[in-house]
Parts: sequence; structure tokens; C-alpha cells
Amino acid sequence: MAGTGETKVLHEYRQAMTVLGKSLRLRHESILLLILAAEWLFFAAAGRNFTTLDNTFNILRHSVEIGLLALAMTAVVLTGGIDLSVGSLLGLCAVLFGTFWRDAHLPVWAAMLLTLGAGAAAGGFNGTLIAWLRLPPLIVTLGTFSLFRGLAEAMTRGVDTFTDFPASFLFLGQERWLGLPAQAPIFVCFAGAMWLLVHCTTFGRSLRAIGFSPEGARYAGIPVRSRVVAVYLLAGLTAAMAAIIYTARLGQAKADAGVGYELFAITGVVLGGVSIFGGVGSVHGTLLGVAAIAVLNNGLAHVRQPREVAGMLTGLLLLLALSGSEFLKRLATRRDRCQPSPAATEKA
Amino acid sequence: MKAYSREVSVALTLGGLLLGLAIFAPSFYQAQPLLSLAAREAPTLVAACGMALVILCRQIDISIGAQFSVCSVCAGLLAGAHWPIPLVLSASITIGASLGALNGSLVAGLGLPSIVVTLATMVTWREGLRWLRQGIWVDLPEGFQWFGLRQSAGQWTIIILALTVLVLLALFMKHLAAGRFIYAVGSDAEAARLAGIRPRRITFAVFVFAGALVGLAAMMNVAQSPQVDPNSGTGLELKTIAAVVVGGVAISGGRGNLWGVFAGLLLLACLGPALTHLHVQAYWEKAIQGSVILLAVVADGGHRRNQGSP
Amino acid sequence: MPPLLQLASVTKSFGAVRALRGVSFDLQAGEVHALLGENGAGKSTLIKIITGAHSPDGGTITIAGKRVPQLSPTIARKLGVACIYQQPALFPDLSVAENIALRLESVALFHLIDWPERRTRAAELLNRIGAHFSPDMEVRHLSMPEQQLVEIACTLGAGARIVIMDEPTASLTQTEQVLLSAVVRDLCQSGVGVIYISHRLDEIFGLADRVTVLRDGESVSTGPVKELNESALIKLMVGREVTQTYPPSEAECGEVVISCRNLGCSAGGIHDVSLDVHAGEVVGLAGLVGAGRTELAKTLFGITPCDSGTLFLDGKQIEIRSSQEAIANGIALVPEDRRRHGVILEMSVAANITMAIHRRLFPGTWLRFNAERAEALEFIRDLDIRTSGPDAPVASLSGGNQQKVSVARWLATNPRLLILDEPTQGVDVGAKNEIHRLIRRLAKKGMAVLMISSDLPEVLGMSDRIAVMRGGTIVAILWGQSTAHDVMAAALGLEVGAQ
Amino acid sequence: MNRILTSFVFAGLAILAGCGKSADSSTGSGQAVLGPGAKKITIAFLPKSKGNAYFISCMKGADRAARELGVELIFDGPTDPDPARQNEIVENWITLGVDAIAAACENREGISTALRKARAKGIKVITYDADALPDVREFFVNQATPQGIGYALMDEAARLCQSEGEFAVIIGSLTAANQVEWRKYVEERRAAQYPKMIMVAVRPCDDLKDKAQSEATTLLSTYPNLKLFLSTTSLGVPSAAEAVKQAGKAGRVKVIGLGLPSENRRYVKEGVTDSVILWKTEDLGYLAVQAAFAAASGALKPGDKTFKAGRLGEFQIQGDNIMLGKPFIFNKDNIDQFDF
Repeated sequence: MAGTGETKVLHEYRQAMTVLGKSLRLRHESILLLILAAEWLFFAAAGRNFTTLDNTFNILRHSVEIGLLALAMTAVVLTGGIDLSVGSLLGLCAVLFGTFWRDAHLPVWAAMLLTLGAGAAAGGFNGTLIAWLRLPPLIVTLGTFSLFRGLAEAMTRGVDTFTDFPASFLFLGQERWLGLPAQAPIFVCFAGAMWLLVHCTTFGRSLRAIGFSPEGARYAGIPVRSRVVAVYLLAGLTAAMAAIIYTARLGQAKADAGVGYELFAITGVVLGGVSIFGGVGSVHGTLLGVAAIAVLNNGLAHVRQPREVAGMLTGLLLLLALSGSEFLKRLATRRDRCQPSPAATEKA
Repeated sequence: MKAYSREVSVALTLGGLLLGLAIFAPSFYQAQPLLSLAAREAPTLVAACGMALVILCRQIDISIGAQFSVCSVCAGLLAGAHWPIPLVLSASITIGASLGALNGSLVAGLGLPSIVVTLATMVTWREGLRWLRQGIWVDLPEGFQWFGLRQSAGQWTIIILALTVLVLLALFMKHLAAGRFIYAVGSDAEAARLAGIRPRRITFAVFVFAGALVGLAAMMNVAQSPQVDPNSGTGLELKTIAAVVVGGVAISGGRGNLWGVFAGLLLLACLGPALTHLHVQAYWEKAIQGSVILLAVVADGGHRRNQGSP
Repeated sequence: MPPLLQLASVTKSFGAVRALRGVSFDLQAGEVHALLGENGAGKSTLIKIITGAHSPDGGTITIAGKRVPQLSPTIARKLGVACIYQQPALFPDLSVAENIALRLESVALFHLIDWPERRTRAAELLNRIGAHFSPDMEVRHLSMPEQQLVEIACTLGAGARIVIMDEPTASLTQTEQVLLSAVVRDLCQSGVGVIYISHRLDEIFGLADRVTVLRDGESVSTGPVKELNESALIKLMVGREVTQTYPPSEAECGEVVISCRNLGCSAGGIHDVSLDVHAGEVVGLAGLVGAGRTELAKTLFGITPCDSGTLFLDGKQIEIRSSQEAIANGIALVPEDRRRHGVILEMSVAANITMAIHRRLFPGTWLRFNAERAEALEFIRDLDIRTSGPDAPVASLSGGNQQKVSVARWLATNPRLLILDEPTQGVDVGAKNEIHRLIRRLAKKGMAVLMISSDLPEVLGMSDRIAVMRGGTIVAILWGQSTAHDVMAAALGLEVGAQ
Repeated sequence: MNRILTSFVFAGLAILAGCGKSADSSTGSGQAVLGPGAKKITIAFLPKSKGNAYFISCMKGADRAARELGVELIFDGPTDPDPARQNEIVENWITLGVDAIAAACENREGISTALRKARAKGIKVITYDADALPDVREFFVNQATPQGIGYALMDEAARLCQSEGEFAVIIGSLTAANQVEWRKYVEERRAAQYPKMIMVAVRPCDDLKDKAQSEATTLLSTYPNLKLFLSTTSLGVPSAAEAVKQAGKAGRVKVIGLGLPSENRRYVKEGVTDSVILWKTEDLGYLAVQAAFAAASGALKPGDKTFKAGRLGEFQIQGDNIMLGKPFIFNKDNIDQFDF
């Protein structure tokens, strides 16, 4: 056989790689699980009424919007992109929803549909600029980040607030359904759908391919552009969904809804082990990441720590988790210096 | 010429804006308001230069806003403790540099993606500052404002300082080996390594330097008013990134120059006042700024498309 | 006098992988020392060690009589080591002049830059190797071989004593190769030692004085080229006999599968291309680099859709605006740049193989992992792809096997027309041969094959007909029996008996 | 690795179960963590936002009250401008099991949903500074109605420019609820009483000092015969003053607004700022906590006509509003008497 030796060397190399790959995938998520468990234990011990059912539901209820955004963001980041505009879009959609319902006198369900449509359109706008003009996602969404928020403020002059939504609608955000917060089932279903989409469909497969190598995917006959547009469209749609739930939870829609949510979402995603360069990452990782942050925020309130501490610890947590798994990776590869330095592999 | 097409187009847009103002709102052109406008934007320019270096090096630093706040507050407190101005200045710069060094070591040393690292440090510094200071304004001693000079003198000092930084950096990036190495690393780190350049060191140095510039900028801002607002850095990162990319620096590193950044910043800086002068309602401002950024990149996208994938 | 470079039992491992198990090697001044070995034999690692990119785990390095304990890229450069890498290590965003300068100037952080001087020097170097582009061009606008030339210019300028050339001619055309070997000889005249790596044996015999053969990370033999012949050399490399001869064509030419009339694509710079490819026929596409061969392939495959002319598949006119449409119409392209386009290195073998047949394999978009695995295993067996299994990342395969994966992906779509762009580039002799036989097999099954290659013997050996391109269009269509001379003549635009 | 993990989780579940019990038993009081000692009332004090001088001085008063009453005080609020945060914090307090909440409401309807839940759980709710919907709280500690503030500001402005001429308004942010209300009443008063005064512009400063100053500077050059700045946000006043000072128009362009004496003292004395309007913020915080305590301990019931608040003495109650008293105008003469 040709190159028997070659196969020998490669065989070892391959084993090294596959073992490494598996253990790594395992590693990051297990780190997160450990962190989560540690947090839970600590707050359960130190906090007052942290472990009550009500509180668990609070955690859930408070992290639904961010969770939704993070899930959509996961798909975006898998393609090597990023979407800074989701928070602003949430605000815009909330205002649109209010306008449709109050000023256009539409029934709530119609307003919802229209809002979802608008969100999708806005996301599609991002996607089109990114895919067809080949503009860097960071910049495009930085632009729409202030454009969408601006439109929301312009529509309401900043002052207009939409309130007095029908109870049947507020139920969605405030009441219990089968003992669960009403928005929980929606979130769970969406999370499940996202998991299937990313891990079990050709769509998800192609997202990874695009994330690893857009050109390679194109040569493999994957419709890169339409996929990218689709992903940002999905993000827009999700933002709209989050906007509706948000409005239902607060019982009011205003131009300042969801300020800064994009950063929370991104934090959750990267904490969940999704590579910002694309290709690598999992939906359950993201969920764990979001959960870790949510529990931290909530738990600190139950040990009477002010919010800024929560924020600070979130930042540190992110640093620790990342450098932790990176460090373990280094150990595993024994400082294998043959792979290029990180900047070289970066696709901005 | 082709290489500078982007800078030129931005400059033309700026020219158009200024011309429009000259026709529809001549009141925009008054010595004193323009002077203070320039003085107010000078710190942003310095920070933007730092950001430009980082982006040219194919990294990004979204923590400079938080760094700015930290430096401002520290500078304020030290000044309150009656340190001499030069000492306060150097202290502020040192603090900025060391904050940058932390980012740098995590990015260059541990090889973590810069956007994630700086996201984390941003949150940490910002919230940490709030926690320690509760957002109370810092009162500065008499005679600290304008570095103890007369107002207009102080404003000129700040403006000239900023311009000097800009010019020196621009020359440095063009005519000094170190500057070219930053371009090289931003263009292809592995190739740089093979050429004997040490990408990690360069990256680290760039982060440190950017931090130092932020420290300087903070000081230039603090010196403009008798009190320090601990939130003064909020949104600075977005402002500077916008200026840098509108100025034609490629977010993928290695391409662009500081003159473009200058033009981009001027454009964005004049936009706000211009809208006021043209009696545009406040609630349109964000939308218009967003569209300007988009237009700038879309205009750029046109000819970049012909060059294959980014 | 002492040898320029001497390596004694150098070893190096990456994690669990022992890339070098003890290599001894020496380079005399003024000689071309060929370094041979199959992919994965450890050539690249050895080079990286000589250039200081990697530090060896064991063994000694002696340069110009002095022992070098700690070698870094900088030190290596000081000692006069220069390398032309397979994939040019250039800065895409910077000008040619600056790329050259960055290799030549000191890496001291603070020294002023003399732009005019940089430009003149670059221009002068480019002239010496007969490259015709401005030093102010940004490298990302240059073609692959042009970038290679920039690399060579760098080493020339560096005035290096030890020059390593890793497959310098992989993507060069005949003329450029001639030019290059001239350059190499110049270098040797001036007392430089050249370490020359290539898979093209004819080159080795034409150019090299001595040859060292690596196998499994060990140096198995060193000796003057004169004392060896092709088969002996190949035997040393792979430890068995391999025929360099090309399998004969048994396919009988069938119906016209694809025919293009005055096809043109302004983006790709091709125009008025008219060509028929019959079922069971292997058409070789020859021509200098930049003649528009790859561009034609991309146009047929819908990467850069045609904007003039017409395209017929089985006599029916078709439109191809995207790679999806190309696939739907049974057209497949195995691209030239394997690592960037051919496969996705980070993904598994199975995922890569099934990537183009999602529609067929996964109706309703649900991934069916067992079906996928089965499909993959089938091809792994058929093409004898050496991998630990369908789940191994393609990155862990050798070049030849990666290429096979890339081919397998397209066979899976079982296309009417298979376009192969430099199918055997950078592939070791054994794999090369297998790929050739594979091509024949496919042709026999009635597939129409369009093969782009710069390896002239390959084109002549494999093709039933040879279409020669120049200046973005087809200038001649020759029969397989025609000689290298005819092809080159046509490619260069001289008069030949072409129809 | 996985074994460690599972053991962790099991341990977690065990403790979780344990805490679950103890938590149920100790809802309302905080013995679980307060350790030995008498049953202590816990009062949560919610500002509109953290890091804001105004609420810090409220907090000072609240703190004093808490010490005098020997209750446990929790002070927390949003650090980011997201209106949903207040709800989140309140809902956490509900599960934490506080006895009373004193809240300054950023978004009337928004927070009401959360406060309503709190009341349903038997937690007493007092609002201060900005009211919620009447049905979700026992009492509103009324430092001055938005109307009162808006009118007072406008009257002061009119007094300073003899009821005619151009003036510009600087607001905290376009969207903040109280800002919107005050703006509304300022405009209302102007239209009704001072038709000769023209409101040329309303500029938001995003609660950033630097931005406020830039805005003021631009306004000065845009409207050359501007006579007065009116700021409805506390950091707007000193910023506008600084801008006027730097433009060298001190005295010619007046500055008034809502603001803390401490932040404005220097400008008031220099004569750049004429007057800042505010109530005694510390008393506001003090009163809010006192009321919350009284409500929680049953001393204060709906229908009471007066309320005795510790060392501050008697306060009138109109309906369900505890009146703190009229807003206070600080100027050259009296500003030194106040240190908040």
C-alpha cells in the first residue's frame, strides 16, 4: 500500500485530533454545568428563598427575552457573523406592535402577525446588506443598531407609550399556564426547534460550513447568500417575538424597550462556548450560558447584592470560562505551535 | 489615488455637509461655538486613533468606553487629592495603558478573541466603577479646569494636543517600521511570524498603546469641566468604531489610514450640531446617524464586491 | 569547506504525532539538493525546522560550520535561510513592494521607511525573474503563481545562502517553470545552496544535483541524482514499484454531453469559448496560467455566471446562474485550491462527502446520520481514502486523501460533466496514479471529464482531446496524440496545425 | 470528571430540597439568614436608577430612617436604562420576602404589573418621587406633583425673562416617563400663562453630562437671542451653566432647572445659574421609609388624615398622598444652608 508510514503518522495524529475534539466539546459544556451547579449551591445555601418555585419561575420569566435573542444569535454566530441590532429591533417591534394595536385598531393577533413580519423584514434587511453587498456584519448591524432604535424614537417622538393592553394578551407575559409562566412553553418550544434546526438539519449543517469557510461552502453548492439572509431574518423574527413577550410582561410598549439586550445575548452565546469565528458551538451550550448568567443575576439579589455586582461578576465569569477552556485546550495540545496564531484564523 | 478613494469620498460627504450648513444655517460658523465643539470632540479623536490601531491590527476593543470612565474618575480623584497636573496626566495614561495591557495579554497571550475579551472587561470595569463610586460626580479643585490656563488657551491646547497625536500617529503608521508591522500583523499574522515579526507582541503593544491613548483622552476630557461625570465614557466605543469604519478602515484589518478616520470622525461629530442648526427634531437624530453609517459602508461595499469575497 | 547546512538526527513531535523520527541532511554550497517524499513524510516539518518556525525536540542543526542551538525565524534569516512556501506566506492587503521589503528589512521596530527605495528594489527584483506587474499592486489582486513569483523575488532579494523551495512550480506553467529553473541555476552559480522540493520527477532530474528521500519522518537515502532513475526514486519514496505511465484510454466517445457556444464572462475575463465535451471523453484544458482555464471552469459551474453565449446540455439549452443550478444540471467542479474551496478542513469526512447531495440524501432536510455514514464509507472504500473513519476531520488527512474527499463529494452527485481543476497538484506519486486511474474509470462509465492541468505530461497522457486556451478563449483543440511542443506552441500563440 | 459532576448535582439537589423547606417556613421574615435576633422588618427601597446623585441623597434619608426604626433596608435599582429591570428587581424582592417596598417608578404602567403582584403577596407598597397606578400602592409620598413642578419651573423661568423671549429645554432622555410629564406641564403652563415665551427646542442629553454640555453649546449658537435654559434633569443644570459660562454669556442667558444644591452651588454663586428647584430629597427618602414601616406595621392605614414621621413630625395626608410640601427654590442667598 502507498505510504504505509504516512498512514502510521496520520493515524496517531488523527487519534490525537479526534480524542481532543471530543474531550473539548465535552469540556466546555461541563465547565458551564459545574459553574451553574456551584452557583445554585451557593445561592441555595446563602440566599433567602432562592430555591422556591416562585423564584425559579422568576429566573425563567426574566430570561425569556434574552434567551430568545441568544438562541437566534447562536445561529448567526455559527455562520461567523454577529447581530448587534437585535436589542434595538426589539424596541422598534414593541413600538410597532403598540401602533398596530392601538392606532391601527387591529386585533391583537393581527398586530402580532404584522409585528413578526416587520421584524423578519428588518432582519432580512440586515441579511441582504451582509450577504449581497458582502459587508462586514459587525458594521452593518452597528448601523441598524442605531437606525432601528432611532426609528422607534421617531415614531413615538420618544414620549408615546402604549398601555392598557387586553388582559388576554397580558396573560402571555404575566400569568401562569398549567402552573408554568405562560411564556415558558413558547420559549421551550422555540429552544427545541432551534436545537433541531442547528443540530439535525441540513440547514444547520450548512450554517457551520459557512462559518468555517464561506468560499468552501459556496463551491460545495450551498446557497450561501440565501442561508445568510435566512439566518439574519430568523434573528429579526425572534427579536419581534421577544418584543411581543416583553410587551406582555411589562404591559407597556415604549421606544426604550430592550436597550442593551444585544450584549446580554452575545454574552450568553460566547459563554455557551460558541466560537465567535463561526462553525463551532451548540444550542444547549448557549442555553447553559444564558442560564448561568440569569441564575447569577437573580441569586445575587437573594444574597442582597446590588445589581452592579451581578454585572461585574458576569464579566469575570465570561473571562474565567473562556480562559479556562482555552487553558485546558492548551494543555491538551501540549502547546502544539503548528496551528497559526488566533489572529490569523480570524475572519472578521 | 484608487487606494484613497474611500477617504476622499468621506471627505467629500463632509464637505457637502459643511457647504449645506453654510447655505442653510450660516449660524453654524461662529468662532467660539466651533472652538468648543472642536475641544469637546478632541478626546474622541484621540480615542478613535487608538481604536483605529486596534482594528488595523485585526482586533477590536469595545472596552474603551469603560476604560475612559475609569481613567476619568481616577484622574478626578487624584486631582482632588491635589496632585500636580503633570502627575495626574501621567497617572491617567498609566492606568489606561495597564487596562489595555490586561486586554492585550488575554488576546495576544492566551489567544482569546478580542471582541469577547473586551466585552467581558467592558462589563467588568463599568459595573465595578458603579459599584465603588455609586456614580457620584467628582469635584475638581479650582484651577484644574483648562490645565489652569485661560479658557480659550486651554481649548486650543487640547485641540492642538489631539491634532498632534493624530499627525504623529499617521506618520508613524506610514513611515516607521513598527507602524507597518501593525498593518502586516493585521493583514496576515502567520505570514508576519514567518517574516520574523512577533505578532503576539505587536498585538499586545497595540492594546497597551490604545489604552494609553484612552487615558490621555480621558484627561483631555476631564480638563474641560469642573466636575467629572463617571458615566462620561458611555457609548464611546460605538462612537469611535463608527468613526473608524466610516473613515474607511477595514474591520478585517490591514487596510485604511488615520486621515480617513479623521474625516470620518469630523463627519459624525458635525452631524449632531448640524441637525440642531437645521432645526431637525431630536428624535430623528439616532435614525439619521444610523443611516449615515450604513450609507458609508454600502457605498464602500460597491467596489469591494468586485474583489471577490471579503 | 564545511557544508552550508547540516542536520543530524533531528526529531520533532506534535502531541501524539511523531512527524520527524531522526532526519540527517546536508547541503553544499552551489548545489540543488532535492528533497523527496510522499505527503506526510515530514518534508514540510523539516522545512519549518530549518526556517526556525518550529524548534526540534532533538538533534543538532549546524549552519555554515557553526552549531545553532536556538533557531528562530529571525535568526534563521540572519544566517541566510530563506524559504518559498507552497502556499505563499504574503500579506494580501499590502503592496508587492512592501511584501518584499518586510522580508528583507530588519525587524527593528523603530527605523524609518524609505518608500522610493522599496519600490525600486522591488521593481528590479521582479524584473530579474521576469514578472510583469507593478510593485504597487496589492497582493490580494495577484493570481496564485504571481504570488509565488513575489515569494521568489523575496528570497532573491534576501541574498540568502540557503534557499528552500517547497513545490515552487506546483501552480506554474511550463514557461514559468523554465524561467524558474533558470533563476535557480543563477542562484547556484552565486554559491547558494538550494533545497528543492517537488513531486514532478522530470523537474528533479532536470535540476537537482543530489537527492534525499524522506519516508515516515526518516531520511532513507541520499545520493547524486545521476545514480538514480525514476522508478528507483519512486521505489525509495513509497517503498514499492509504481508506474509513472498513464492508464490507457479505453472509453469510446459517446454523445455530446455539454457544449458551449461563444460563452463569455466579463467578470472572469473569458470570451467566445466554444467547446463540446462528449460522454466518456477526457478533454484536457491546457494553457498558461491566466489564460482563463480556471475562470472557464468557474463559469461552467456557476460561480461566476456567464453573461454572453449559450450553453447546451444534451442538446437542450440551459441557464447556469449559481453552483446550485450547475449541480442540478449534473455539472461538478473539483476546484484547484483544495484547502480553501475543495473541502472544509474542520468538518468530518462524511459531512464533506455528502455536502453536495443534501437534497438527495436528506429529503426534508432532516440529517440521517446512518445514511450519511453509509454513503461516506462507500466512497472511502471505492476511492480508498485513508482515514480513521467517516467522522475524522478532513484536516487530519494527507493532501492526496483530502483531494480524494473533494473528488468523492462530486462523484456522489454522479454528474454528467466532471470538471477537475489541477486534480493532482501537490499530490504524491502514489495518490496521483490512483486519481488518474479513477478518471479513466469515470470516463469509461460514460462521464464527460474536463481536466485542467499545468502538468503537461499529465495533460498529454490523460486527454483524448486537448483544448488550449490563451487570452481568455480557446485557441486550439488538439488530439491526445499531439506533442508537448504543439500544445506549448498553441498556448504561446505560435502557428500550429490546429483546427 | 463526569463522576465529580454528578456528585455535585446530587449534593445540589439535596441542599435544594433542604432550603426549599426552610424557605417556605421563613417567608416574609429573614430569620434564615438574619440569624438570632428579634423578627426584623425588611424594607426595600427602589430608585429609578443607580448612580444618580438625586437618589443617592434620597438614600441618605432612607438610611437614617432605617437606623432610627431598626429595620433592615435593601437599596437596589437598575444600572442600565432598561425599563424592564425595575420589574425584575421588584419580583426578586417578592420572592426574597420583604415586608414593604418603597418605589420610585420609572414607568408607571410597566412597574405597576410587578407592584400589583407584590401587594397580592401581602407586601405593603409605598411609592415616592414618581407615582404608579393608584390601585397598586397604599400611599404615594408626594414631594410635589408633576404639575406643581412643571408650573413652578415655568413660573420661575417667566419671572427671570419677564415673560417673553426664547428659551430651550434640556431633558434627561426622550423616553423617561417623568421627563415626559414635566415637559408636558411646562408646555401647558407656557401656553396658558406666557404666550410671549417661545420654546425653541427640546434636546435630550441621554443623562450624560458631556452630551448635555455639547447640546447647550450648540443651542447657544443656533439661537443667538436665547434667553434661558430650563433643564428638567439634575445633571442638565450644571452642564448648561458650564456651556453658558464657556460661551461667555453668563448673566445674559439664564439657567434654571431641577437640581441638587451640591452640584450647582458653584454656578449659583458665580451667578451663572439663577436658581435650582428641588424638594428636600433626604426628607423624601426618610419619609418614604417611615411610611413604608408604618404601613407594614399597621400604624398607617388608608383613611388616616395625618402621619407622624419620626423627627420630621406631622405630615398632611390628602387622599392617599402623603404631602412632603412645596418644592423649594435654592438661590444665591439660601443655597449654602443645604448640603445635599
